[in-house]
Amino acid sequence: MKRVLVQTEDFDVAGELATLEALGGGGVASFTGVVRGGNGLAALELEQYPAMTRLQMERIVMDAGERWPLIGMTVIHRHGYLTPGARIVFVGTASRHRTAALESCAFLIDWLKVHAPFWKKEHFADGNTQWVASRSEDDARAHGWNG
Amino acid sequence: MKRVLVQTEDFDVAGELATLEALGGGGVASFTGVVRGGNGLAALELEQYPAMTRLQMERIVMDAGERWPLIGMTVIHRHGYLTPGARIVFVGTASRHRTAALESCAFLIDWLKVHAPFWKKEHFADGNTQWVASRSEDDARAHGWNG
Amino acid sequence: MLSIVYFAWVREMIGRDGEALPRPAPETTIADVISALAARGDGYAAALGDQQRLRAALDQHFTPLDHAIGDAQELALFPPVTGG
Amino acid sequence: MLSIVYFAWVREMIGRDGEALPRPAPETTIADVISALAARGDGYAAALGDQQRLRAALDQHFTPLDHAIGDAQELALFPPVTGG
Repeated sequence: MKRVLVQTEDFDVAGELATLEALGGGGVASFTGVVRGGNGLAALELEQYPAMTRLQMERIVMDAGERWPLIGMTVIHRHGYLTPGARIVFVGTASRHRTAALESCAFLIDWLKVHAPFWKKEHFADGNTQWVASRSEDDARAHGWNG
Repeated sequence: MKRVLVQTEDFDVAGELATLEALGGGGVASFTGVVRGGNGLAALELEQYPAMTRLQMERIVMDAGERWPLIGMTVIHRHGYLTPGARIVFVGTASRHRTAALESCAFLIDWLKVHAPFWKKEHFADGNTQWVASRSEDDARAHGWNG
Repeated sequence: MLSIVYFAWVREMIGRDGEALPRPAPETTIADVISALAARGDGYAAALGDQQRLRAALDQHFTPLDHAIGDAQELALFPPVTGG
Repeated sequence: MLSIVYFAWVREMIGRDGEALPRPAPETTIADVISALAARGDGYAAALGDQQRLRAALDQHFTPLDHAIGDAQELALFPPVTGG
């Protein structure tokens, strides 16, 4: 099962995990990214490249499916305006092997960080805005999977 | 937040994850182990060493808290008779750093496999039973964290 | 024509989502296209003057700036991605 | 007295959850205790005859079989764990 969604609305983590559990593999790993508050952040805006986003996420999911023996993968990425505490991204993987589930989950979120065409802009309560800079450690982690 | 539970009843994955998300760290990783069916398995019995189980799980959680900058850890392990599809174990971790959340989640489940006093017995539909043998690869994975 | 699309602060500095350019020769590199656009000055110069800060996709595939555009239909210019 | 508790197939083969032994000298090792129990024959011999298959905990801490029991109150004998 491969499930890739790009959407503005929130998603149902329990439902997504239940679907993965029901595949019968025995091991389900997940990662959920949430907007962190603090520093006067009012909202995080996520811009995407619509023609490319879903396509690129499906490529990443296909990559993971070739690297690990997975029976289910779910990747959901939101775009638009998200307030602190809101979920941004969900990655869930199911496998008969817990190591495959855990590693592929880490791979998928690392890979999304550097290979999915999204850009984050911080909107602060005082009206200021700032595009989030990419982090070289994200690049390094993603490239680590090439070894 | 450290939450360690040993219980016969099922748990609410969505509620556990929501609690971890609400800590505000930004990254929540989880692993859920489910009873795999097939081969005529009717039930999996989990025996524990009651005086030691919770103590040992708390030691493991403390270990993880010393290795990674975590703001929340939840570990739930069921015992008793579980049918195929039932959840056995849940590990959830929250951190400001997605790598810390993902790695500590993998550590906790690897560590539980070899350091928590539970024993699995398979009950088959034909009346046969069999104690599950420990796997040397689990030992190897758990010891890998000592490096 | 070659369709150009801009994202994030590249889009904001240029002040538009994209535009169509007369089709360059196939051997023209992405870097050449960027340089020609940056030469327009103002927002273009600000957004596209420092190519180290830019990434590109040709027909929805990430592509290094020194690659030729070939027969691509769409060139996207943007900062390094920050999703996930 | 030293309280002994058994788990999993060790418990099943011996046919009881545990028992109390007259307190051995502190320098007695876990392996010594296991050997003495196995010498009872029958289920004890079957469960405890091959020490390679056994693990132990002293007062709820995993402990190698060659360690002395010291002043421990509870010795647990069981196969390698298989939880998680």
